[in-house]
Amino acid sequence: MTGAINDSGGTGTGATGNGGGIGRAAFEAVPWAAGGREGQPERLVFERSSPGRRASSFPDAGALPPVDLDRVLPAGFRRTEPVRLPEVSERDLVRHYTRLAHRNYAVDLGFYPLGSCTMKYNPKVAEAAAALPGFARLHPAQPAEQVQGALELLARLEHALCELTGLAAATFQPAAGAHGELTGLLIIRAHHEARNDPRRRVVIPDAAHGTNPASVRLAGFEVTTVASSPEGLIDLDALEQALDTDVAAFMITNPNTLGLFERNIAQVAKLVHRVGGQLYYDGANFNAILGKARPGDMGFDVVHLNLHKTFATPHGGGGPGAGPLVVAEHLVDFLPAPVVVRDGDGYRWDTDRPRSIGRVHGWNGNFGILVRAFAYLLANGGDGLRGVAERAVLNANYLLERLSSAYQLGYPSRPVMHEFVLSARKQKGQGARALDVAKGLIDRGFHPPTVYFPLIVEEALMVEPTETESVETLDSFAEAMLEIAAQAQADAGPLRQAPVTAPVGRLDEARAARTLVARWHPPSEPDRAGSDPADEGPPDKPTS
Amino acid sequence: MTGAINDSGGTGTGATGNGGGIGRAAFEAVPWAAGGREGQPERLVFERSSPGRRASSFPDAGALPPVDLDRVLPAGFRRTEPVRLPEVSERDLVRHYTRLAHRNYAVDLGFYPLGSCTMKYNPKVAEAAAALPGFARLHPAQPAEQVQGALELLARLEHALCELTGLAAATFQPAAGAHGELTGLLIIRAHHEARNDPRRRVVIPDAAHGTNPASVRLAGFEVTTVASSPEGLIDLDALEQALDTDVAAFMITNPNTLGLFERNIAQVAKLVHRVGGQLYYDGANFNAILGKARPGDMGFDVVHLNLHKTFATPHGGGGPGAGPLVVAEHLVDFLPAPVVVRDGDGYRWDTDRPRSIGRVHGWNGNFGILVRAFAYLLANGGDGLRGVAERAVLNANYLLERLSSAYQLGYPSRPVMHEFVLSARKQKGQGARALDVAKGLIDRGFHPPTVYFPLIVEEALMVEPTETESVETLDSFAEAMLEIAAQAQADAGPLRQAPVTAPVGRLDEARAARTLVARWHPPSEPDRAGSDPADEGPPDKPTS
Amino acid sequence: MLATLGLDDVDQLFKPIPSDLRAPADLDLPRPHAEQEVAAELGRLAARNRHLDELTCFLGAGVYDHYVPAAVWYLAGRGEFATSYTPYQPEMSQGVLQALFEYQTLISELTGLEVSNASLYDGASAVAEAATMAVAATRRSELLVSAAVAPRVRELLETYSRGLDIKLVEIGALDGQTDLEEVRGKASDQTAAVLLAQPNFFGVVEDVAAAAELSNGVGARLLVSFDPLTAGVLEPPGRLGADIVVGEGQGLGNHPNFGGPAFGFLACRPEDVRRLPGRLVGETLDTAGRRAFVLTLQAREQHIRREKATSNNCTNQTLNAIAAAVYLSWLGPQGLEEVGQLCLRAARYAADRLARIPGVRLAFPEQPFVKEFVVRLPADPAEVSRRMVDHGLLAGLPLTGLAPGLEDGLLVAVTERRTKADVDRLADALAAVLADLGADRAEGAGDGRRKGEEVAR
Amino acid sequence: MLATLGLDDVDQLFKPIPSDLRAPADLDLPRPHAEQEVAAELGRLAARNRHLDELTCFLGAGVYDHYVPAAVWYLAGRGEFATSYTPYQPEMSQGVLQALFEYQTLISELTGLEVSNASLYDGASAVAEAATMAVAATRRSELLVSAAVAPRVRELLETYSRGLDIKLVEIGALDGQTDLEEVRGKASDQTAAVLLAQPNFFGVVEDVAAAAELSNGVGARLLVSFDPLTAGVLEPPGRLGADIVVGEGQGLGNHPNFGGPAFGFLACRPEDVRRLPGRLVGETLDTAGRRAFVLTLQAREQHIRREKATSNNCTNQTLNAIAAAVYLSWLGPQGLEEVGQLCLRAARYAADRLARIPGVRLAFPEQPFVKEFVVRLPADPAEVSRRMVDHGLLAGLPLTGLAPGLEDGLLVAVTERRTKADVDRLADALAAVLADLGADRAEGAGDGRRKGEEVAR
Ligand SMILES: Cc1ncc(COP(=O)(O)O)c(C=O)c1O
Ligand SMILES: Cc1ncc(COP(=O)(O)O)c(C=O)c1O
Repeated sequence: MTGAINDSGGTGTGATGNGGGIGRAAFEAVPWAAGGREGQPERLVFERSSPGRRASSFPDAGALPPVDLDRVLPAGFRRTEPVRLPEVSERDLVRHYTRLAHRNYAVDLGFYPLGSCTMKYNPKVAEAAAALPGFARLHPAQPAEQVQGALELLARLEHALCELTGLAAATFQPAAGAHGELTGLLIIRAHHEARNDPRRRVVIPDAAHGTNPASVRLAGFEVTTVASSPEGLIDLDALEQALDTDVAAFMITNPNTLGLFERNIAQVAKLVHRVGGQLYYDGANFNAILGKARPGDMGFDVVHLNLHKTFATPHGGGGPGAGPLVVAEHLVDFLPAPVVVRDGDGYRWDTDRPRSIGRVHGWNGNFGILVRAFAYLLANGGDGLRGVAERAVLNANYLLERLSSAYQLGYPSRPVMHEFVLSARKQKGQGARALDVAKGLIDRGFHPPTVYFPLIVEEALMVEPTETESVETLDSFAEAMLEIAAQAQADAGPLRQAPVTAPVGRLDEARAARTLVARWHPPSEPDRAGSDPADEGPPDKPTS
Repeated sequence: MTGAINDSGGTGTGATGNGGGIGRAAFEAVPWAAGGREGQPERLVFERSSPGRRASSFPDAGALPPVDLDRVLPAGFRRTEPVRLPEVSERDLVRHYTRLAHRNYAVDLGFYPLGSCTMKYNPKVAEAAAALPGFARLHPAQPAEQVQGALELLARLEHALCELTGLAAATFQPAAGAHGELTGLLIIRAHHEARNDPRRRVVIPDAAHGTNPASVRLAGFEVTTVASSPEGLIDLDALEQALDTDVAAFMITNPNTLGLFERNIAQVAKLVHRVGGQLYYDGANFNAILGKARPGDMGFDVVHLNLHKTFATPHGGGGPGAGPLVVAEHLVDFLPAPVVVRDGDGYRWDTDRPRSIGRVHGWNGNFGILVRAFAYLLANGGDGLRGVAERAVLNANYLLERLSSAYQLGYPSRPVMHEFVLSARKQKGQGARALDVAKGLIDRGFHPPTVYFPLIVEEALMVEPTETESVETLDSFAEAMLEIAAQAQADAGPLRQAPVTAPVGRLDEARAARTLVARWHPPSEPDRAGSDPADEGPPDKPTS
Repeated sequence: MLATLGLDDVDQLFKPIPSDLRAPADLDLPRPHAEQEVAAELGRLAARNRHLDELTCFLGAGVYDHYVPAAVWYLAGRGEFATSYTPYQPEMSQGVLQALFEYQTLISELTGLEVSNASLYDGASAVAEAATMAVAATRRSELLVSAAVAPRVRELLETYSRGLDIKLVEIGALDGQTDLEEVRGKASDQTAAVLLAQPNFFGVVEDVAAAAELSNGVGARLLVSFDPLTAGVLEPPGRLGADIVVGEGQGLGNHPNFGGPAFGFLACRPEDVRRLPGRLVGETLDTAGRRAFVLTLQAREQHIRREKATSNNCTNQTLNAIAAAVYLSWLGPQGLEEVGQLCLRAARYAADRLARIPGVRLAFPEQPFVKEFVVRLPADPAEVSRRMVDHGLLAGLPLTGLAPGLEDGLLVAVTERRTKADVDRLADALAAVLADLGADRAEGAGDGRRKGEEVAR
Repeated sequence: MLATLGLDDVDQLFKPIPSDLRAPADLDLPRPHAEQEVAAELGRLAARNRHLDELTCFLGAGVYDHYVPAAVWYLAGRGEFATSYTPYQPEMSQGVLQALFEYQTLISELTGLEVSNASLYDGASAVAEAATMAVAATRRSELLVSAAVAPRVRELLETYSRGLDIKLVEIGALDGQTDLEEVRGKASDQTAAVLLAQPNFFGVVEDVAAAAELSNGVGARLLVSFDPLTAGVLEPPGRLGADIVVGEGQGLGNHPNFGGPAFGFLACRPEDVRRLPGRLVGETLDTAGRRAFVLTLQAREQHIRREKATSNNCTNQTLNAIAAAVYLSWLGPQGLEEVGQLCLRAARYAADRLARIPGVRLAFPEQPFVKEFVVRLPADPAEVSRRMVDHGLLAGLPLTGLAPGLEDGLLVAVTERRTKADVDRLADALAAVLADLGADRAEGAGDGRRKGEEVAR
């Protein structure tokens, strides 16, 4: 059916006027009170469904010769019942998602100091660039001669990442940081195997992000964890103990997840390389040293970068990101194929990479994110990027200074780099856990820091302000945090009830896991998933 | 200065931590409670300003030869002090306007039954089309051979409007309905003058929209008002009395502003034409008869259409719109020049129009709105447009039926067409005026109808649901209206306090007029406008 | 729904329309198109236009290729702004109202006058509205209009003046600048206002202060149509004595859009606020004492005052005005200055380069200009422009037929988007085109500095 | 700020970095660019690509030119969605959470399986995640992989299998369809899973039900990589016995984006939910008893279970999944069916037209297909495709080097965007190109119906 944009369907159904109460009206009405105890939820799109209504329109199939389905498609292959997609108009859709958007916090609305996630402001020129048909409407299988602009962009971005990391070559296939980790570890595996020196273990610090050990396992290695020093740094003795010739790699971030720069990094590299191990740099914290110091110069062999963090591409409610992997000269041959190479005046895909570990993505990675990152690179330039690191570190230290009277620092070392980890130990004693502090911040209009990560800090509050926030914002946030600390001291009760102004109150997370409902069912059907109470996870789940 | 996207400026200013109260934090925080008594306003962009901060960046002027200002621009011509634009980052801007957006109701959020304004849903494919560089990035002075696609669009849209109105040719220069009115009246003036029969008066009904008499005056005519019949239609006797050979035109909408079709329209046309007058059709209500009846067939000589109403282009918080004017054969020569004409296989601008009244717009009117209207035309097609009228009229009559138990109809005639006018006469007796009913609707999440228009209905509530609303929405709205009627009956007090859930409570409109503050001033400067209490306007101002 | 109404066919609701007035069934209208067909057809039409991302633009004449930052329509295009209407219900329209209040403040700053309305249709109709204001304020009917005001604007004034009781008197331009001696001669106690453009149609900067003195001398208003993007280098007319400042707002964050939508602005002194056309937003308080914004002084407007209203405006260009507010806040004071400086430098460089081409000369070499200027060509400007398109360039506006005495003129605009390389390309292409036309050997070649004669009388 | 910290130079904060590890000052990085320069440079690069608004696309192979409705990115692109992150704080993230809950429901409907996660990187990595699940669930390590699964996907599986304890065993394709007899022969109590694509790489519809019977017979899981846009005509694999259904979500409202971002989906039976990789949103209640949504069963995930997690996924492709949810709600059940029917009709018409060209024949004329198919050409497919670009056409994917025995193959995809006129243009251009190449007189010409031989062993 084609055409009419007005509301289709529903014309014939007589309204019975079922119940004149506020309930129904409230559903159709706009929830001004998106916040607060009176806030009304937005129905599911399925609950807006009305038979025969639709937003889509398609050309009349009649222009094409008819097809006898029985002849061309065996009955057993054919759909038997209609898929139960919602039946809504475009108007319904737009209102539904606009209202859902009003129930969601974001960087475009305010401060989002989620530690380790680098929630910086996302410049809009990058969005506009990525939406150009010359990028968004490229098919990944178009031959190189049709996509020279895209290949040039990749080559120039690769060059910049190599400059910034001090390494030799990159792959853009990894779609996120964790994807980069797996890719890097597979390369390390291939490196050792190529030398007939297969190894089984990868060492990580106890402060590592969860993706690190998970990637180690996916790459077929075993995890060896080393404890941090009392200063919150790598314990060189412990590391030396953990290292032997079965160690494929040591995998860390620098600055580490406490926001501290590993000043013994040169020593660390020497130790790791002495046993033939490779040094892996988790680039989640690269923002702190952008243009100021280079992993390659520190002795790292493999680096993944989270462009969605350091290069300011929006996080999309959880993704997409991009996790390109940059490696030292001796690992270049192992990069996933194909890679972009110069070819006379232009560029081409090099597929002839016999030592490559092979693909880790169906195509070329999250190209659209790379376009945004390239726009960010151009906008800042080398000088701007250095300024990014400086301002990020300044903001973190300033905010820490403003908070340190009321909250303890997880590990006492200072200055910190781009982020810092507080402990709500004291507040816990007063009856308000880190989670309660977080929920109190929601009521005060801020996104909370990461909580309960890294695991080595009790009641952790991991704060990363980023360079894109102003001193006014940092001050406002500090005041909210101090107010919460004062509240905890006076009476922690209200914090345990928080939030009360958000679109919903505190959620029963245990219930969600216990009676898993992972999809909507029509009222006539029972939920079918079911679950296992063991799966619910600890109440102090890390959030990063 | 170029480049860095991070927060510039402000780095050096030490934060003094002035006052740890909630006030400051609340400013930076996101107002979840956009609604309700605790809602915090969003600061003005000027109040976010911080010296040295900026969002813009420009290439280094150093690439161009320097200019000695003293040589090229006399000192007296040159700016002496910097313009006090706000100094904010792009982050500030984005947060500011995103938060302002959250404080604004819109069709994308819900039902907007503002009578006479035809607030239908705006299909998004039209927005995408208008944003194409091939339309948005055309310079209006490009010669015709470079803009054949644009001219083809105009020619085809003109043809469709002629078909729909039953008239001969159109101009797209008028930027809105009222602009079309002025254009049409100037054409009528030119027509009479060309016949050496200059005339002084234009007759309008007492139910006419305010733009009608205002346009009449701007076109140099005097206004003669005729009262409506008790049925709410044109009083033929009164009309006949008002008509003589000094009457240039009779200007009406059909259906009229009560939502009633003037069934004696053929008779009316005969009377007007008998004295040599022209019949003007104000197209604000064209949605009711789209494809069902044509002004030209009824005897109208001049028609303006409000494409932003009937052709679903968004109203933009007050504009832009488009008010093309369509005229009968005998008036074609008077259309503003230039007009698009065929030229072999293509199109060109015809500027050789000696009888033209001349330009009414600097260029080609609101072309971007015409692109949207053309997209809407294609999407619906002839059949779809007829369906639009049918569903608009059905929705209005259905909603009227649901409301008629609680509210009186301004004039008792039924069926109505696309809209209807209720009177809150009964509620006024109970202590709730039309305005209070309107504010009560805000608390229930709906945009109110137009109030206090047309002037001939006491306590008017003018409801235009449009065809794009579903029966569920109409039912919800009806329930809210009935609830308000019940509330008025029980105790009108709360309605007089409404709204209490909106971003702000009821405003002191008299104060705004009495002590006019029409711009922000820095705290150090007094407001300079001043005003006159006489200017404040009546409390029962029409809203359409 | 039909059942609720006791009907079985929706057509029954149309019975008030006499059957002989029903539309024929066979109207020649398009068939309904699926969304992908709409997109394809509009895409096809758009592709048949040569736009400013393809052609390097030196065409101006009132609509300019200034840069539109990505944030502007990202924000102004949000559904909450775009799909709302005039904020008649202020409690649920604070977003639009506050944005307009900020807009008014920004326009006030740019123009140097206290009160700005909330937008008008375009720069040309804004001039007519200003004229109406001046006539009402002075109760006089003569308008002295500089011949250096854009022809399109003067045409529109002519049209509007048919209905209004306004007599237009043209003031000539001497060497591209309004002849103030002629103003002095013609100004009288009949004069309601004097109208200038700043910079004027030829790009020349006018002496607003001197014009203000002359107007004030006879009790007339000075109306100035001002290019707001020059406010970074030029003193705002309001500070130089102009009484009403209007202008085209397109350059402030709006795409050229083939001429619209953009918006017109209008600012005046507090004394004239009761004669202000269009919407006006004012500050007030809500019941809880919170600052809030509302449409105010509505008694000027058509929906209340009807035939006595200050204008007939209802729907205006709010969304474009909001875009301008976003743009100006993006720009900031330094940005405004930089735009002005970039235009000035690039325009002067372009004038220099072009004037060195054999046969090409500046029309008004002695006059100050800041972003646009006229060159005289040794060949038909329209033909030259046509050929320049083959070099990917929109060279400017041929003045043939637009300005007496400048039949050989080309009006060239240079915005901050034009790089030195763009200007070099323009000059090289022009030289090549003229050589092709054999015009480089024409009379006057090389004499790029000859004094322009009086034009546009 | 520095003063608060008692510093006078921000560089003092970098003192923990040993000075010999400071980056050199002369890194070869771009200079800072003004926004208009960024836009210009990106515009220049974009203009150096030939995109699908310029070329009519019959290229598919996993990424398709399906229509993306205007509403999809108008909504998904809103800042509240785009600039938020993983909804760790559910009380302020209900927008993303509810959108994902709806997404999960929609994927469940399309696949015919109860539980969907909240997205994975892409369709290829989703296959690897499914394999990992199957291995964990069965505690077996052999994966029977059809040769009719896309080569890129098989390459990725190969890469991932280096780290996982998975043995890949290839199953051949007979006449373009997975050889189920070979599955029967190779399936054993070592078999963790059987992997098919539906439709497969050659566009051929597989017999999922039969494959499910064979897999179940040996206690193995059946994994199917499914094209969700065919769900309007094909029975969802979950209903035919597949245990885990994955796929590439690009066609669901996402632009091709040169291969990404789009997203992978994964759905499974409730029994396998504890082994599900990635985020999962569940329903719950808030303190006031209101329905709300929250990330759940997080004990599967890396941030809690660390090396024992079901996968290492953290950042995923949420925004693309939200776009898919908007798209599917836009589509509705009728729309899904219509897309399927349009693709089917247009593809069959295209196959018919192409097979009539002398020298061209269908590779698998007896096999069912619904939107993509292989033709054999009498000339080098890559050379032919190159020449087709001059006709404004992307003719398809040359199979040379991708599928043994199909060196002369061209994989042609026909979506609902392709009109009859487009197909006619394709056929006419192909005939012309082949004539140019002198290939229309080659052996086999006119025999468009010859039975395809066994391929892709
Ligand atoms: C320290 C650290 N490592 C790795 C990751 C994983 O990166 P991604 O989410 O891009 O997969 C994160 C992200 O949250 C992180 O903070
Ligand atoms: C009946 C009527 N006439 C004329 C107008 C004026 O149209 P516009 O606002 O487009 O100038 C309106 C608009 O509100 C109207 O309702």
